[in-house]
Amino acid sequence: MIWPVAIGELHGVFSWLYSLLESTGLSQPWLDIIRYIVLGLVVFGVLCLIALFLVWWERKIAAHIQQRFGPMRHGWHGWYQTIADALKLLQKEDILVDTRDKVVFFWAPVICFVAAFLAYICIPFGDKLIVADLNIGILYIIAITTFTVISLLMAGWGSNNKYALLGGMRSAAQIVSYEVPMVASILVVVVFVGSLSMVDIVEAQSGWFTNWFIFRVPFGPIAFVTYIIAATAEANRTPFDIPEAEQELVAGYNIEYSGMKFSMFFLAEFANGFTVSAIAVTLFLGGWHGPFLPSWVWFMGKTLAVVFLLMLFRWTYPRLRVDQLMEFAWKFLVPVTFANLILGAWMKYAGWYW
Amino acid sequence: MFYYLALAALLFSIGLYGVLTRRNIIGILMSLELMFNAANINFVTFNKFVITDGMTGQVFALFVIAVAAAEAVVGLAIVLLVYRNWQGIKTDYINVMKW
Amino acid sequence: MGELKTQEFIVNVGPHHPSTHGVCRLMLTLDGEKVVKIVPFIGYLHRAIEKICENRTYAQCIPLFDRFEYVTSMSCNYIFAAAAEKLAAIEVPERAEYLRVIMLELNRIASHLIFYGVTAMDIGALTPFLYGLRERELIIDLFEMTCGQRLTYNYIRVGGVSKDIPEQFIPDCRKAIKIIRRKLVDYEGLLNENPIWLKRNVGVGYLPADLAIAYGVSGPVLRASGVKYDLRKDDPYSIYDRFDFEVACRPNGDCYDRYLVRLDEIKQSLRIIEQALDGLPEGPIKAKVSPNFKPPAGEVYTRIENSRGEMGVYLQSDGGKKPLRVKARGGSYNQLQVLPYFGTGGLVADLVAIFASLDVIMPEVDR
Amino acid sequence: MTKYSFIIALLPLLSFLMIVFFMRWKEKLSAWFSIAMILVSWVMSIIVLIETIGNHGVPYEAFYEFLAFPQITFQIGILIDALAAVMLVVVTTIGASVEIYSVGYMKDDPRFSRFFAYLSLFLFSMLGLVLANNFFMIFIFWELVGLTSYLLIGFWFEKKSAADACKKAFITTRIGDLGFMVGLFMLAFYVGTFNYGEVFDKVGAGLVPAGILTAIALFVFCGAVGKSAQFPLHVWLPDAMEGPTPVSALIHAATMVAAGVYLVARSMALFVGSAEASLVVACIGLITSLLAAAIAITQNDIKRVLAYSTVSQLGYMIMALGLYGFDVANGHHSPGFYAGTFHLMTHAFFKGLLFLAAGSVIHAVHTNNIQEMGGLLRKMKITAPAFLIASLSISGIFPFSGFWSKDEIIATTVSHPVFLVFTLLIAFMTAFYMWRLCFLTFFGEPRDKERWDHAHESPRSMSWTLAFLAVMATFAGWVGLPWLSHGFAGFVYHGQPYHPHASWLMMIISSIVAVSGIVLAYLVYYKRAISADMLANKFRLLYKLSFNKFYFDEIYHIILLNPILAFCRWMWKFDAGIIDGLVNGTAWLTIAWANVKQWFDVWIVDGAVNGSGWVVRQVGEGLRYLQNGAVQFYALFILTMIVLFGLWKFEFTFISVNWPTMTIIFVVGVTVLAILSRLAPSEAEADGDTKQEN
Amino acid sequence: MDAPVSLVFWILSFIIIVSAFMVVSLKNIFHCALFLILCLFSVAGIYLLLNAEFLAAAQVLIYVGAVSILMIFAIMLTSQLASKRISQTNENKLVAFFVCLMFGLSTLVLIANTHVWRYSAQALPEANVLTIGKYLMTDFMLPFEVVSVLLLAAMIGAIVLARKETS
Repeated sequence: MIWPVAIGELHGVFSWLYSLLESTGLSQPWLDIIRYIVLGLVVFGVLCLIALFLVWWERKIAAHIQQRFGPMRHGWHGWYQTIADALKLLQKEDILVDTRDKVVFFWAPVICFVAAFLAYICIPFGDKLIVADLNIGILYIIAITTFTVISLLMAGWGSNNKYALLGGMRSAAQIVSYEVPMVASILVVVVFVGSLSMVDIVEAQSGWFTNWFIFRVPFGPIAFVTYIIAATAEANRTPFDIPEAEQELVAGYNIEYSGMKFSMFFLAEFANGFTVSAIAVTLFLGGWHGPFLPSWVWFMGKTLAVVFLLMLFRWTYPRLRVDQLMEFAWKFLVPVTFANLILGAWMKYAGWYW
Repeated sequence: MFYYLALAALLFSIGLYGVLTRRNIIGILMSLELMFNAANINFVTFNKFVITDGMTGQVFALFVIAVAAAEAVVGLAIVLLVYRNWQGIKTDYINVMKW
Repeated sequence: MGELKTQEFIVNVGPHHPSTHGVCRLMLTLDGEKVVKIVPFIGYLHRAIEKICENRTYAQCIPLFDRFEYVTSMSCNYIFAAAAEKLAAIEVPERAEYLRVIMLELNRIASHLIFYGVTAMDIGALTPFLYGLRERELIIDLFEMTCGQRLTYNYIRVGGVSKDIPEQFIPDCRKAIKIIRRKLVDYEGLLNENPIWLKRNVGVGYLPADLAIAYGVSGPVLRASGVKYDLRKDDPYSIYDRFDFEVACRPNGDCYDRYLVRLDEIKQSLRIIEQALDGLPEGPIKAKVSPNFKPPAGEVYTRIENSRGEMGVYLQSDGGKKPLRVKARGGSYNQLQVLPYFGTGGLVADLVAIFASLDVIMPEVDR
Repeated sequence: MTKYSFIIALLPLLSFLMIVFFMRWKEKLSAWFSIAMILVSWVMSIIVLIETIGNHGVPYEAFYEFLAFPQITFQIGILIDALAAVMLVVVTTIGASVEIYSVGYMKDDPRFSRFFAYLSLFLFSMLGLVLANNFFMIFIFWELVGLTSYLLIGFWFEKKSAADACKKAFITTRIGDLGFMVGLFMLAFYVGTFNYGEVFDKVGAGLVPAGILTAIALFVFCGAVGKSAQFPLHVWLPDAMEGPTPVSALIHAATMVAAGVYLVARSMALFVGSAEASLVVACIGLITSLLAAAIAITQNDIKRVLAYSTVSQLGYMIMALGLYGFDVANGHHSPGFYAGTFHLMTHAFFKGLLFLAAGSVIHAVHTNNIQEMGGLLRKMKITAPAFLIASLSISGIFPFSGFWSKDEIIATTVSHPVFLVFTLLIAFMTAFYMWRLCFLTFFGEPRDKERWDHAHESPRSMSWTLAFLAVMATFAGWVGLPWLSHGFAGFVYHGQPYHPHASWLMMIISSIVAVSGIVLAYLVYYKRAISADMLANKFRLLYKLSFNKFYFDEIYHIILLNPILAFCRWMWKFDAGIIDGLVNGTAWLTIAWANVKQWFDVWIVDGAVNGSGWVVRQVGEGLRYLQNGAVQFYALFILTMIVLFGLWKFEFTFISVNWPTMTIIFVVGVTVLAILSRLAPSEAEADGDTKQEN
Repeated sequence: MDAPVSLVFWILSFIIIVSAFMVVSLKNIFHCALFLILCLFSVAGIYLLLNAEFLAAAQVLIYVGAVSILMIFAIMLTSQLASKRISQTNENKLVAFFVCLMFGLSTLVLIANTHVWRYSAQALPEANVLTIGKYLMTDFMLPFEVVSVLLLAAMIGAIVLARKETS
């Protein structure tokens, strides 16, 4: 059964805008350039909005888990508290350490933010609501998010601070390690779909919700769980937030950053959290598919649900130790994901799935 | 096609220069990566322009990437070992081959 | 491969590091992430309380002792008052003793609740901190109701206590006990069997009993190493010998046991408070003591079981109205001293967990 | 299911790998995991057997060529025919029983998981051996079986006897394997393939010269002699009893020693082609059987008795197979093939049961010596009946399974009177020594009161296994009832199916023989009507021969070891006396001559050497800068030469500068720059960096 | 090459050459590593121009995501050597530069003078990734396995080499 396509799809707006643009009679290269600039700006706006919203949301969730209210004064339940914070961060003094590595120190937050931003290009926010449906989509996202590591290493090095250096190295070790199980979890789905394109992956899950990969027992749920664990580590969130571990490394790699540079790291972190959740939704939870409501609403709803899961982790679990973290990745997660991958591939090969 | 090959040749030469002159083993390894990449550019170029059907060039480039990764891993492990033993990773010090 | 040399790496943790609970500075020598050597530096919070006391009358010393260890300032009040009473041979009324026990135990619970939150926070779980403080709030409210203060109480005076408790105190206190009992189940459910919590704590920071005794470590840290030593039982002061309670003791001497011992102690303290509330007699709350009383010349040492171990005061009097010499002892000092000897060998993260489990509070170290 | 029968062999391998890599510290888990795996294999092999019966034993073959040379192709494949299907069931049944049994038997052993890992590996190799479709593969698994049996026999390697026994077993079987290998080489050379079907086709078509065929058959038989402990290589099997008892049951009853018989049965086509080889096989079988039975009569170690009994029974089977080959080669038809394989199957069950029950007894009384036992029937309510059932079966008492298979073997020998006499004699001896064992162990008064008091029934995992196997030992033979038209004989056959016909005469004779053996044992060891010592005194020579196992170990010692040792000693003497003398004499002479030379050397040669050395040194001083030990410098040198070569070879021009000019510019440039950079102050020495330390 | 592609190519080549030169000449080895990343990233762009999307992604993933991070790691672990005071090149500098220049020039001339490979661009198979996968699993099975073994060996070797002797 195909779910009824609801009205209110956003892609109509974009195609209408594009037809408007076409009617101006510009030549094709110019059209492309304008289109990409506009789309880039839109994605940028979406990213900022999402990050701002997530910051507020996380505050509220944390507060409610801890039996407090969180921001309440600014607007309804403090909804513009984050905006005020962002404005405050924007006008704060940019404190620069004298012994910093100037160029590296400057570029680290930029690269971090740009990497987070570039990943959004390939996320299908809804039916036909994707900036570029690359044929290597998921691989592209994985590849581009590795730049985050580099930015963290640059931040660690550029700050010329031992805590920052330790934080950067920890994060690099962690992300490189957890990338292996993450990719292996993703590959299960890729093997089944037979395509790396995000749109293809979502299309393969159309129909009744049992078509979602999370419901393809036994490998689907396993892959989902391992993916969520690895993704939590990738996004540097508790219980895997040892790179920032304020009780050990004070704030890890961003210890020397302040003002706008810090807020760029901050935004990128939340953007990354959203990215990994969006990937989880795309790969395992049927992407934008869902009845009655417009596709983008479904997508955002599911993604926020996954983000909510990550936040629950963050506010309930203690933090692991470095060696335990590595042990967990290599001794447990990697064998499990690979066994799962082999299982999935075998089932695909033998045709034992529905 | 000439441009691609020329680019690869220049990249290769620069990498070669690095390998020959760097004092730091890590620097040598980085220069080696440049040379690998030059080779890869050639592979992909030939794949695009010469081979009539198929992806042999790209497949080989993939192999080269894998080999380069292995090389980097082992190389860096050796670097760490040397560093621990000699408290330095300059090539000047590692002249055991003299004897 | 033969001998491999590794580059060691020195990091200063503190004095403004989030996990040093105040202003302590640890100079760590790291091998990678492994702690090779710990050198604690103290004195950032030195206020010369002992010296100032020499220029105050006995009654004036008590507010100073409030600041001696501000997390359990009731105990600090009590210890000085008890020493002075012993020196001047002052009889304390029955009701005052009961009130003192109630306050001491409430304050012990408050201290352990802070420990619970702070330890969890040091290990990365932020939520328990707020839980701990939420229940501590109940106790602080009780104190506020009694003496008008929320941190430095100045409640226990030489010869008794400053004020009688208000009417609302006893029902509120019983309610608080009930709530804390119920919430303790929550606490244990949140952390006790959490696998990450176990991984971070079990077997970490093993403090053998002989080392602990050799360094004079006392209190929950000592009891977690399997030494069943509690001054309330072994050298009863005040009226502790009238109450029925157990001494919490665990055998393993790791961070996890230190954490469990404190949770157990909260339960025992609740029992003591209940018994004290039941047996609270009517009567005066303060013996008649002159504000400028002059104890006879002599010296005295009193000690009590504080939430951080043995707390003691040594008083020397020359017969004047001011003490000749005051010397205070706090449990934190010894616990910090022993840290370099059993805290090495782990990772930085372990060190944070160990430091948190010792529950060191810096003003007690520096005085 | 037949299609997937390779999984049967792979499951134990999986269990081995899982235990080794993941479950080493989880003892219970590893045991139950391997048991689960072998049980799955068991069920699968039963299904395979049923399917094979369903399609009337038509072989199923599948293979994958993994190495193909023009001359010969190496395959990995499976061949499921009636024989293999039956063997699969037998091996997995015994394997599963032994594994379950071992849970109880090996409890508290420090290397518990390792034991199960070894068992699994052994089962994998044994099943692989059964499933193999070519000689190459069977050889690989053959060796694997040898390796794992080495590991298992020496499982308690702290015991010196066990360590020695495993080495002995390994080396002795290796002698046989050498022959097997030579056979394989000859096969590859003359036949050009290893695949069973192709080999047998070619042999059947007479493409192999008769003499060569005999040689091949005998060499292949060598392997069987080693593995199946046939004369003269039988000496390892009794010693191998040092291993844990489940291992004895698994290796020495059901599987590994049966591998030799299986090999002979499998390559029956080779023997059918050569009457001489077959006759040798039959004789070896008979001699082995007779010798072993004679030895078994006087042994006191319960497991050794069983071991010799095994050797004896294996000799029986080999003899039957050999006679079949002989008969068919001479144009007659014979039940030998069917009798041998049938006995292989029934023997596996009752001998496995015997070993396991013996293990249970040993477990109970903590001794192997039957003279210290007795009266155990009252103590062990499951073990003892099981043991007695198995004894009845091996003695050939109606209607236990041994009766049917033994009957067929006797029927095989009917046309060969000499064999018939000895066969009956062996049957008599078998009944006698088995019942001697039974009476000494289970009946009469306990001879060691203390041990008897401590004896107890074994845990459930052991006793239930025994009960299951007792059922099998009783009824397994019924598949070969002579009255069945589609019984075992119509299923497992070589060439043409043999249709057995019930011969009442033979049945009665064999029954009489068996019963008389039992009666004699009863009289001697239960009633004490005939004194055992008196018998021993009367047949003193025979008794001593038998008791000392016909001095085989000693004979080997004398005829093999002593000469080698003597040779070694002689070599040492030669070395010490003559060579050393020569050397010392030479040294003396050398010293004398050296003194003469010294003068010459110091004054004349040194002068020349120092002179030339001085010259060389001056040259080296100049050249040493080239040999500075830095790889980069060498690489640069190489690159320079490459460019030079390129300039010369390709003859291209730079913007109208021709190549000789170019070359000269290049060389001059390099030289000048090199000198320049050497002259410039080195930056490396300017900084205060850490110095090299070694 | 059509105009936009050509423009992109020139930009990318410029970045590659400049950053490669930085890699071999800068004194701060950490900066070198960063330029190496830039260079490799641009090479991925070149792959994109040559219709090798999968390879580009693999390049970014492996080189940028793994190899360079390892490099930076090693640099950080051996950090004291990265100081600017120490000369990062050895005394072969001048000769090596000259020889490499000659080598590059001669290669360029060689390429320019070779007329054998004047082909035009080919249309590549549409399903890029699928084709590569198929090739890996059929024609290049053996090299693929060999590379797998090589990677495994490298991994084990690295572990063995870098492991600290604990005794």
